[in-house]
Amino acid sequence: MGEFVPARAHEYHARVLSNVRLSRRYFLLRLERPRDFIDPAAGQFVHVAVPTPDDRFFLRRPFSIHDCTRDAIELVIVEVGPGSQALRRAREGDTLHFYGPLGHAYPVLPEKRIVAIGGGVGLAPLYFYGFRAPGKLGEGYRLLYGARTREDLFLEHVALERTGVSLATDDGSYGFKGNVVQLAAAVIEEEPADVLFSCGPTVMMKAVQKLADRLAIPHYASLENRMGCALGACRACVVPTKLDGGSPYRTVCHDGPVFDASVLQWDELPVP
Amino acid sequence: MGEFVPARAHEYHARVLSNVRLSRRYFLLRLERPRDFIDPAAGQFVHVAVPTPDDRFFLRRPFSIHDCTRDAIELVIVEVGPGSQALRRAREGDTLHFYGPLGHAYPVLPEKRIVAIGGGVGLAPLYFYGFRAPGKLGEGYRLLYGARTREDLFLEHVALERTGVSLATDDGSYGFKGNVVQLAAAVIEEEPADVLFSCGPTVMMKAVQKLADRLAIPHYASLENRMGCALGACRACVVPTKLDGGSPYRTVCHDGPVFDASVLQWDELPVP
Amino acid sequence: MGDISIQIGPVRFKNPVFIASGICGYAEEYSPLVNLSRLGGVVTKTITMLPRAGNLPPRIHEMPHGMLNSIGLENVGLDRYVNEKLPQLNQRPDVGVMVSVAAETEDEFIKLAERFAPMDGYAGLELNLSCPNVKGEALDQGRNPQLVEKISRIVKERIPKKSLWIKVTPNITDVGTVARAAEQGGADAIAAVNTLVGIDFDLETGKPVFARGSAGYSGPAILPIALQKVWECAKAVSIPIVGIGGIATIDDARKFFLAGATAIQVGTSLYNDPGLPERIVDALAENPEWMRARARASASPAA
Amino acid sequence: MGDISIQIGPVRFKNPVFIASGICGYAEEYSPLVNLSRLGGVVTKTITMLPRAGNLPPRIHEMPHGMLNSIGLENVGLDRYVNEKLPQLNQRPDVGVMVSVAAETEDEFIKLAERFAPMDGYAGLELNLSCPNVKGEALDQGRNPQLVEKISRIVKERIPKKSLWIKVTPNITDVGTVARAAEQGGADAIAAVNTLVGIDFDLETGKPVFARGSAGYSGPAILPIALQKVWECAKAVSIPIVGIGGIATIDDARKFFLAGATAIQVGTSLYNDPGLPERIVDALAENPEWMRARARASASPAA
Ligand SMILES: Cc1cc2nc3c(=O)[nH]c(=O)nc-3n(C[C@H](O)[C@H](O)[C@H](O)COP(=O)(O)OP(=O)(O)OC[C@H]3O[C@@H](n4cnc5c(N)ncnc54)[C@H](O)[C@@H]3O)c2cc1C
Ligand SMILES: Cc1cc2nc3c(=O)[nH]c(=O)nc-3n(C[C@H](O)[C@H](O)[C@H](O)COP(=O)(O)OP(=O)(O)OC[C@H]3O[C@@H](n4cnc5c(N)ncnc54)[C@H](O)[C@@H]3O)c2cc1C
Ligand SMILES: Cc1cc2nc3c(=O)[nH]c(=O)nc-3n(C[C@H](O)[C@H](O)[C@H](O)COP(=O)(O)O)c2cc1C
Ligand SMILES: Cc1cc2nc3c(=O)[nH]c(=O)nc-3n(C[C@H](O)[C@H](O)[C@H](O)COP(=O)(O)O)c2cc1C
Ligand code: FES
Ligand code: FES
Repeated sequence: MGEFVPARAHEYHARVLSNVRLSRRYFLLRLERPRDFIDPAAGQFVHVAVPTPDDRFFLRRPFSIHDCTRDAIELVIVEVGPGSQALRRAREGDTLHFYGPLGHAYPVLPEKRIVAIGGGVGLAPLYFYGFRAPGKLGEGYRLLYGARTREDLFLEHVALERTGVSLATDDGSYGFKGNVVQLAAAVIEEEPADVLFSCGPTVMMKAVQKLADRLAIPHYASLENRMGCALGACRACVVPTKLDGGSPYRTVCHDGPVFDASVLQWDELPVP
Repeated sequence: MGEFVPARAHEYHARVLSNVRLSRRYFLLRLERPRDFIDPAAGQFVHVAVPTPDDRFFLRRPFSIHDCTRDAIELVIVEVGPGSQALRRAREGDTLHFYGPLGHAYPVLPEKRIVAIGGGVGLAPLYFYGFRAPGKLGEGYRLLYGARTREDLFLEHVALERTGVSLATDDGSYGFKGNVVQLAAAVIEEEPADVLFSCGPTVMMKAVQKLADRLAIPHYASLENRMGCALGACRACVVPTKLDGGSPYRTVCHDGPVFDASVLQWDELPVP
Repeated sequence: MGDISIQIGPVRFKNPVFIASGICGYAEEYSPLVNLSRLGGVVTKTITMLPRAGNLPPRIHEMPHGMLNSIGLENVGLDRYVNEKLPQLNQRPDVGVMVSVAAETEDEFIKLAERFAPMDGYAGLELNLSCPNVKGEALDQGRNPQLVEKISRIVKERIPKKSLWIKVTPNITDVGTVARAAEQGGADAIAAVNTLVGIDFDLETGKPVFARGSAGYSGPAILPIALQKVWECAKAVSIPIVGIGGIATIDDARKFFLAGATAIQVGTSLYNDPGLPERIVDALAENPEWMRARARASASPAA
Repeated sequence: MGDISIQIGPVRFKNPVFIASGICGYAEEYSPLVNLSRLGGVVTKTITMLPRAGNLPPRIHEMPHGMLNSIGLENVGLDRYVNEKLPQLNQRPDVGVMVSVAAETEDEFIKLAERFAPMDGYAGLELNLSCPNVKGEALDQGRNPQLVEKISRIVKERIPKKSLWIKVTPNITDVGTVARAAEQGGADAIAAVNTLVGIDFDLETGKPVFARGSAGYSGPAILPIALQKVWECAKAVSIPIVGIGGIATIDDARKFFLAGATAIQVGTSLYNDPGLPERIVDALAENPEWMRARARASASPAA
């Protein structure tokens, strides 16, 4: 562990600009960007307080920044439990509390050929990296996105049908038929890659790590875990690594969420 | 205590027909009347489950039946805390759970001249008694209703401006200037009463009891208390009485809420 | 709908779902809302030798995550219970009745047990050695393993054909020791747990909300604590455990079986959701294998 | 804004609002969100002689009314704390620091105390004799009055000019006895309470959600239980009490003062609402009379 540097995050109370359904389980939450919200890097997240009219206890919920313009911060959220459901109920004009941007982002690698592999809601930071973030790379950045079926390819509101983007569905209902890691292998077969990025289900990222091992190239993966503070303080969100320095554990919130995937103990990762 | 007879209540899941604001703090909640909901008597109540999207714990809340037609059960609710606020949020088409009708009602006294004294939301059962309930009496029933100001006279949706109804406001902004018990004394001065009914703040009902003592006539008061079961089972809602039989306590939910007020220990009543 | 009957001591119950003591009074009161004969049984309000008037109101206080109660064991007393309440309840055929009793002395426990010994119309006794709402006695008994063992023994000796459950307090360092003492004394099951001692204050008066100050905390908030106590009991004894505390959903009930319980009781949540116990019965009966796989051998569920 | 400073033992704190141990790590982490110097102080994560890796993930689990944690005292150890974490925190002038420590033996407590004795940059030590998330030792110490008294004494002797707080467990029959033992041993305050032992199960696996099974329950659900323990301590001792448990609103904090506390710590709710401690400070400072009227004499608030 290097010296600890506190996050440059702040607590904000921001207005909901809109909250629209993208598909059966996905919705897009747009928040007014607070004036002093610093430019986030792709892979960073915000820690959002769940609004609760009835005093239920909620820890905050972490969500990747899917897009950040001058005026808005966008989150793409999948409904999985009570927290995301309560956020689904937020309406235009409501105020949400959050702090951020938090965590370590994907590295900015201008000279490299990057293949980014996203599954499900994991597309968010990879989209941000490729299309909007300060580190946006254009040519050298290929984005592969997979889902079970066409329906789950939720991002119909953004133009994914452009150069550098390839889609895969398990059932072949759209794009490549097969899983997105198979697609990646095929794509790299045609044109080599220097680095892999991944964000998605743990099993998918684990397969990406196998691919990276085979190709002997670096792999940066964005992990998830349950969080308390999201500031590196409570040690709730740790994952096991091959590193040492007093403890093999590193925090997803502060040491991650993006890790050099070769240091992770893939077999012991939580599968959230 | 006589032999215990269980309530003839049932649990219902009923649709909200409408939920409209009557004044700043009062609203009118209309529920679809379940087909087998037995005809309630004035003074009986229903025990309503508070809808809670977020798993907050709620005991049910008791509300007097303000009106009951063939198709609808009406409640008039004043917003005082989290339970009534959550009910305020119920919308047309939502389903609410409740059971009832519960408790002992005002006695039906066809031969008697009744003066009924209501304060605040306490008008509900007295309104029901006078205008709709099976025991409706026409001529012999005079209804006096008091509030602090004109604004708080919430029942503008029903015709209170009719024979037999008199209004009082503390500040004289409408009707008689003064409190409703003073109005009652004045009204009875003009035409005697055989029985008093009351429902409202404890201090008001206590003043009515003084009046009843002075006039040496019976007084039936409807009490409130916090409730658990509302069925006489948990002994949560007891009030102290001058009665005995193992215990001086009687339940508001099952022995009441309407009591022969002469048996109550007025000085020890909870002031909810 | 499969067989989910269970055996606790000498008694067979048609299923493992009960209503907890104090929640439904003498049970008859809840008959308009709950089909009592569909349950494993009801545990009636704790009775004492003599009637008790209970504590000064207010007696309940809602918190966002549970409730505090200070009922103080108001009850009609042994005589009226035996002569009036139990016969009334017995008019409904097929309702399993566990009678909850409390007493101040060993002598009183003997008297209570002797009164019930020759009787019919009930399945067993649940000894409330854990009520926090009356002065000293009950809770102190429940914290003293020697006493728990002794009381268990003197009662069990007198009702060998009935089921004897000892209801334990969570307000104790080591519930396992108390459970073991009850087992040693011959109890057929541990009922865990009673309410946690809690208090709340009225910010306007600056005083506790209840006349007696402290009260009993129950409801969803206490679920993980109650599960923990059941888990500790399960490690300490081999007799069945009846899990109680915070059950508000079918899944909550299932968790008690995972913690080692053989049966459960629904308490506070009955007020909000009187249909809950029957829904739990339905859910368990839909998949009897689930329960059977988890039942501790001691409970010998239908083979 | 009036004076709401308080005295606990030899140390004066600018106000009675703290962040609880383990919640904000070594405090620096929370500096982007909380103006630490506006608080009475922070209690840093419990440290031990040697670094600890803590428990296997998962480490936290949300319940509707609170959370379970099984962090397992992961910490950087005494050396790095003293050489790195504390100096870092001390760069912010004016932040009150209470150092939370745990140890397995009396000898270790002596070593810890001797290390801190000559140091500056902290207000005192809080001894964590109550962590439920590590094997045996800490919790067992906190349940043993003789040991609590002895540990209090050997530590206090070595840091006479600093404030010594003993953090007690609620998982005990009689917290008063332990509090009295701490007082006898020379502690300057009782910090009450640590988490309640709880457990939850995963219905899919049928297993406890945590590798170690049981965990520590905290958050709004435990408020009335924590208030009760403070109330019991207040009857048992005359030294100040620092109230902890379930504080999620200003009113919750006020209730601890009504129960007899002199100061409070915000725990779990900081995760949801990092502005809470400062808002409590503001609310108390708006009406210092309120607090002063309720402060127990022992705490000698500003006259
Ligand atoms: C760095 C990071 C970025 C994320 N970005 C996104 C995103 O862009 N869009 C999105 O939809 N989701 C994202 N997640 C996951 C999101 O935080 C969880 O889906 C959400 O917290 C679940 O809350 P819930 O109440 O709806 O579900 P719960 O019922 O609480 O949980 C459902 C599932 O989510 C997991 N979970 C619960 N709490 C958390 C938590 N605090 N952190 C992570 N997982 C949790 C549980 O283990 C469970 O499997 C991200 C998580 C992390 C750590
Ligand atoms: C027989 C009966 C008939 C009633 N009829 C009506 C009616 O027609 N319209 C109406 O608006 N109100 C009526 N009430 C009162 C109503 O039940 C309470 O206002 C309501 O429960 C408050 O809930 P809350 O969560 O909004 O407020 P809380 O914050 O819970 O409490 C606010 C105030 O209400 C009192 N209160 C809380 N819970 C209860 C409870 N279960 N029963 C009684 N008082 C409680 C508290 O002591 C407090 O003073 C009646 C009460 C009874 C007993
Ligand atoms: C209003 C009320 C009255 C109670 N009375 C008794 C009682 O008489 N005897 C008893 O053993 N337990 C009594 N209890 C405790 C419950 O039986 C149960 O053990 C406890 O409430 C925990 O379960 P719950 O969280 O599901 O309510 C009472 C609880 C409540 C809420
Ligand atoms: C994630 C977490 C970590 C904790 N770590 C410690 C610790 O290291 N030392 C300690 O004394 N208490 C620890 N606690 C207990 C808290 O300091 C506090 O006593 C407890 O959570 C009750 O307060 P609350 O309900 O406000 O959270 C921890 C609590 C949590 C939730
Ligand atoms: S969430 Fe607290 S350390 Fe990561
Ligand atoms: S509310 Fe249960 S007895 Fe009245």
